[in-house]
Amino acid sequence: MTELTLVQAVNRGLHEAMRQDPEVLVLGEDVGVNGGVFRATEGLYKEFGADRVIDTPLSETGIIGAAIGMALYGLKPIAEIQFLDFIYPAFDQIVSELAKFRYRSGGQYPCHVVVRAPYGGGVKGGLYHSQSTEAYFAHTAGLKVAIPSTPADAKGLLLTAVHDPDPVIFLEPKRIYRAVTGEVPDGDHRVPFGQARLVREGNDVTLFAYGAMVGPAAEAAEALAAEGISAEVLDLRTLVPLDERAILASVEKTGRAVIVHEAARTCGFGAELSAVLAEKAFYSLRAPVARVTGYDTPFPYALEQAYLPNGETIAHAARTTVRAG
Amino acid sequence: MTELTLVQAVNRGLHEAMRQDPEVLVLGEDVGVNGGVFRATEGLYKEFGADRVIDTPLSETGIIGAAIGMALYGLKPIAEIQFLDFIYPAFDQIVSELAKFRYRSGGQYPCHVVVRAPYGGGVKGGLYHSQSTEAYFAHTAGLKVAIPSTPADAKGLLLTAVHDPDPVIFLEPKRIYRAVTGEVPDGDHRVPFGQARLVREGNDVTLFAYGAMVGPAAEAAEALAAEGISAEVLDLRTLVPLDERAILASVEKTGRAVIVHEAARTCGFGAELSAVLAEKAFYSLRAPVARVTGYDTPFPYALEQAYLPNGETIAHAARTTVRAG
Amino acid sequence: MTGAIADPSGPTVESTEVADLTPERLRDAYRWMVLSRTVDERCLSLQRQGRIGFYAPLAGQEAAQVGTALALKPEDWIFPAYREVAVALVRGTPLGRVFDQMIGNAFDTSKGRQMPNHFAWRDQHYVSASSPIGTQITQAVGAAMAAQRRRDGIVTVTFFGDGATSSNDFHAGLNLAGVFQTPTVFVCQNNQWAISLPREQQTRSATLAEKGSAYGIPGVVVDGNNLRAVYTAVSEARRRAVSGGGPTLIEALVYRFGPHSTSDDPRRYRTDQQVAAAKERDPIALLRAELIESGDWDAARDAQLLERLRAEVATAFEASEAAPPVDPASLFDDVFLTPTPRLEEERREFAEREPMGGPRP
Amino acid sequence: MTGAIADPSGPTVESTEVADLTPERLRDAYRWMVLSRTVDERCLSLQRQGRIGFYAPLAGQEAAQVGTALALKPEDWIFPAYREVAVALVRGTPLGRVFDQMIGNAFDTSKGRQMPNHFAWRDQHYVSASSPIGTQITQAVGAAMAAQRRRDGIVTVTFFGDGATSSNDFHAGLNLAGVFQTPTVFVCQNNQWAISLPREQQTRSATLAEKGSAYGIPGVVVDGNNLRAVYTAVSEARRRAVSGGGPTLIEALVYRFGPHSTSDDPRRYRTDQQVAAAKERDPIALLRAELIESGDWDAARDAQLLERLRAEVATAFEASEAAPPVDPASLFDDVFLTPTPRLEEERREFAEREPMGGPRP
Ligand SMILES: Cc1ncc(C[n+]2csc(CCOP(=O)(O)OP(=O)(O)O)c2C)c(N)n1
Ligand SMILES: Cc1ncc(C[n+]2csc(CCOP(=O)(O)OP(=O)(O)O)c2C)c(N)n1
Ligand SMILES: [Mg+2]
Ligand SMILES: [Mg+2]
Repeated sequence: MTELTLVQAVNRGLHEAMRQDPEVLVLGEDVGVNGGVFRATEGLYKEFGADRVIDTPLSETGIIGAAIGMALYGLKPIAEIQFLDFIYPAFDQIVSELAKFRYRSGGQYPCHVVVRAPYGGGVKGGLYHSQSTEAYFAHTAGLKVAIPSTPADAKGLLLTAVHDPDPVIFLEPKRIYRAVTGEVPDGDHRVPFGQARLVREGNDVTLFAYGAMVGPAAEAAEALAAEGISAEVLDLRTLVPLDERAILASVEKTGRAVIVHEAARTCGFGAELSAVLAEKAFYSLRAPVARVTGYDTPFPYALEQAYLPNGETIAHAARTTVRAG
Repeated sequence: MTELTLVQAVNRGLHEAMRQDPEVLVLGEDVGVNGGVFRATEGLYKEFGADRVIDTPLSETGIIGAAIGMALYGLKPIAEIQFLDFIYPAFDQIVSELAKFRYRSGGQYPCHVVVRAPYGGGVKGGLYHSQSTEAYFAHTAGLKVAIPSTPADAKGLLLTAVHDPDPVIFLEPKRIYRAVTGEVPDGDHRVPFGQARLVREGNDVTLFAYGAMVGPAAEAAEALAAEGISAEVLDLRTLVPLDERAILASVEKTGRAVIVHEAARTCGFGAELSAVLAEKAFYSLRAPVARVTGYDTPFPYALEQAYLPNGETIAHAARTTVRAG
Repeated sequence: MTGAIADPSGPTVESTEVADLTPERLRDAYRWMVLSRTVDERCLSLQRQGRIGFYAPLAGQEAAQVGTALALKPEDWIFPAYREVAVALVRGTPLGRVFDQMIGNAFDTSKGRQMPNHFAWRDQHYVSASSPIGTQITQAVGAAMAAQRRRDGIVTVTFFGDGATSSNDFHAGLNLAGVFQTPTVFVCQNNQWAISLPREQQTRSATLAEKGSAYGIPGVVVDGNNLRAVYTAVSEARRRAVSGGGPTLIEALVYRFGPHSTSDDPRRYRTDQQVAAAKERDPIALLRAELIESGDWDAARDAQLLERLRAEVATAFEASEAAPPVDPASLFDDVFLTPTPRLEEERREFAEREPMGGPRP
Repeated sequence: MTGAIADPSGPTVESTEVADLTPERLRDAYRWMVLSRTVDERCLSLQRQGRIGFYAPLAGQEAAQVGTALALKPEDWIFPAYREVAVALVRGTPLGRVFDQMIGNAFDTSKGRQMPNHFAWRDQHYVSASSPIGTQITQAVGAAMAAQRRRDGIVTVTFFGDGATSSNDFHAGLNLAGVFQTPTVFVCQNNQWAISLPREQQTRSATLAEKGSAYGIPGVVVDGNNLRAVYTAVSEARRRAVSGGGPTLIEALVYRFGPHSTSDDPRRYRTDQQVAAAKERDPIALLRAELIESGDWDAARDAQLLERLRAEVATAFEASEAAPPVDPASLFDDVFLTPTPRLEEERREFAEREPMGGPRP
């Protein structure tokens, strides 16, 4: 066990994966000599060399297209997109190719690729260094989507992603890259996909969150406890596959749900979660399902704190939900 | 009034818009001399010439980027993407630029652009000539999303789109381009955004649909009527803005909802609709909200009829819903 | 013209011809070209009869495709577009498998997942084609980067059209290949049309080959109707690539004789005269004339060959047509190696549809 | 070198120098360059003090930016990247507005929506910059197509870096410009770095200018540290464009003296010696020497100018800092001209947050 920040845990995970398997390599912009603009790839270039830590030209199309080609050939590339906001030049490769290769070839050509990207707001990054568009990827059949909220999960989910034979979009909440620290198991630590993490037990309402929103959700639960409301907090960890069992079990117990994410509300992942509850936990629900989310505006600069959910807005929604039924 | 197919109605709408306003122009692949691969732009080149009907090189990035530049300068371009499946090379221009220009410039630079694209399955088009990814666009703050299901709406919504000062993604259900005909008002016919169409009144359950799924939903309602189940059918027409008033009013009446779309289930637009009901019609709902959708697989070729919802699968879900509560 | 190399750093130079095109190999090439044309004609008529759903013909591009394929080694990897039926055949795809794919039956290597023309066969390193234009180009470069790292002495070859030179992936792919000096051969079949858009409106550069210089990649223009020229240029490019000399962009000048696809009516944008003029340089006729001229072929053998190939094609198609359809439950396979719980649930939901009389495909 | 045109169809030719660079105009250019450098230094220190959130400096690129901006007409349209502060100033943005934007206060023309450096000012045809690399390039071409259609005799000018030549939009934009012969001037400020990636690893072409030939567009390499050279090349390109001669790609060779941005530590990927060597050709020092040499300037005036500009900059920033913040409710403005019901609902929900003591920005 070592005490690490989240970004250090990612870095350890990358080192571990590359040591384990010579077929694993890293490519992206500024990932090599520079060690990544967030230092996530620091030290890799020195240890593994230019053959396995590849500084690419400024082309996300090229990064993902090349990663796919490498994977088809048999390697296990980890592609870094510098900010999730800059993944769109590669969106065609991701949704048309990466997600569909195994299927369209009848299983002949799987794509063993991890795409890592820092994402989310709260770093004064404005429109283009703040967005949370995990729903685009969750909606795309053929992609898995993992989002850690603790250093241990950052390493554990990353190693699971690298060993997954299918494409994984691995989103790193950059706002808590350095803001959270925690004990991280050394060596080959893996956290399975599709298992939500119970952050806090409670009986009156379940707060669903992931990534940088787990912290504010836990804060809200703390504040609610002081008011006599017992809130359960569940960290989804992976959106695809989704741990419906844990989700439904929790709502069967609490009867109330508040869903939290930074992404815009309309068609955000919270909508899916709400729909799952409306289908499968209908008879357990005692109150309307609330969503505490980013607004349906582009991500603002000066007003980013107004845009983002926080402990107080989450607690407010939970109170309303508990009062409702 | 003239009896037209849906694609003819689109064509009439384009003619009408270009006659009304010299600032309107059309650009895209094969839209000029060839008249469009679906004939949607037939006759435009002859009437308006190469200056206003522009055959572009094979670059969706270029088509949308150029359309944005034209709009910034003051024109009103209508960009055609040959199939929605091919919009992804332009996804960066759409989500990073088109959707955010007005906002990021503090209102100085609006984007008066319509992006038209045929979409959806049922034409034996396989993975890349069949997809329904309207949720990507509905999730993107700053875009409106319109989807006609009748010839009259095709023309009426298109003219509203062309007159809208903000970007509109206009999705045309190609499967019913020629399969449906109907009376279409001549001249400047406009259908306002944000007003759902009541396709059929009913009391026991509401079937929500749009585009090519309105037909099967209506078929299902017909079959259900024979069994004594009275189904209301609502055609959403625009996903953004969404006619929540009509949606909630219908479910307040029927107490039950079945949501239909071709898109993959996870994070499809049906999730949003279900979430809206879970928030705002919770106390009216008498049964779990069902989704009848495409599956979470890429769009298949040989098995496309197995993939797509149809009257029978919709009716089945409605029966289950009505029986449930 | 037999292969003029437009080197970015200097003037164009004439390539020399490679020596290994024996009469035997030329006859072999000719057979592949005639077989491809036979498949092509058959598929167009099958589509009209409603027996297959779609077809994109390659007539006019046989020398470009067969010439390239024959210049490669079995261990090389192919990243095709959708028009490379001849390449699939030369690589060894049995006729029956081609038709299985056109139909999407239970024997299709891609399990009926794709439209006609979109082959994949892993054993032959023939990568699954997709419809979005250009995407295979960066992938071919990535595979070449992988091969470099494994020190495999192979090349990756990617096919694309004149229209695809405008795609994002052309730009990204050639740039990466230049930077990393990958063993990649880019084969642009310039058939003069991207559906209705003529080559001159696609881009203003004088040739497509010279686009290579934007990436420090040598560009070669070859007469794509001349099998020797194509074979020579690709052989040279391959040799350079495997010896560490980096990638080459080859522009094969051809003409699309038929419609873009069975959904297209080319008379809307080009005249019959234009097509007739182009057909005067039919690659099959040119090679046949050469073979007959040199005494390596004759009219009787030609007629015999054609008859035999037609029969083989007919027989193969009928067998494919008689094959069982894909299993409906396979709809849920291959999304992931191991299905997610959601997919398992959807599979169960689907299985329950049957008793209620819902349509089975 | 003062502007070598690499014509795709022929050898490079030396451009002649334009005549309208009077001593007066050169002094004017010099003032803009010194002002830009002053703003630059001030912003770097403001960021360190936490008074602005971010800054991307332009030091080393003053001649390229000022030279271009001065060669244009007010009616021309600018499609900038994020580093063109000097262009915004020359176009007439008051210093105060620059700082309003850096802070994102109530007077910011973009209403506090964007990070520092991402200006927009419609009156000056200075289009809203965005962070994704390259996107402005196709937009500039689209605006030029619009201007062609309106027969406005203007040009559109787009700025981008060496890294941006690898972007999708570079490829798409230059190709469209070539095909439609738009009146567009593409100004690539090759500052040798894309964050940590050196120019040689960005692409293998010998120059960036020669990439123009892939699109039938003339490419020009200019010494971007030489204001005259830049001014001359842009003037020529503008003249050609408005007279129907089509687009030009200009590569201005410069060097990024500072970090990529305040988030960057350049010592990780380059040495101080490299930077020092590049600074020997500081564009400001070069122009100052020329002006002093020709008797049009002297050390005393120089010291005076610097002092005055520093004071102006300090005063302007303090005023911007004292300005009111943006109104929180404006969060919901400008998504659309008319908000959707959903946005209205969110605005109401947001307004209700206040009484509950939630954080107000
Ligand atoms: C990204 C994308 N845009 C548009 C299309 C529609 N489309 C299919 S083929 C084609 C023309 C391709 O031309 P070219 O690259 O020259 O290949 P050819 O068909 O001539 O072999 C177009 C526009 C597509 N498949 N993908
Ligand atoms: C599409 C995209 N990918 C990555 C980034 C992150 N990024 C910001 S600036 C930059 C380098 C840009 O280099 P260049 O074009 O040479 O411009 P310069 O910063 O040198 O002026 C990168 C990679 C981005 N902004 N957009
Ligand atoms: Mg072509
Ligand atoms: Mg640079």
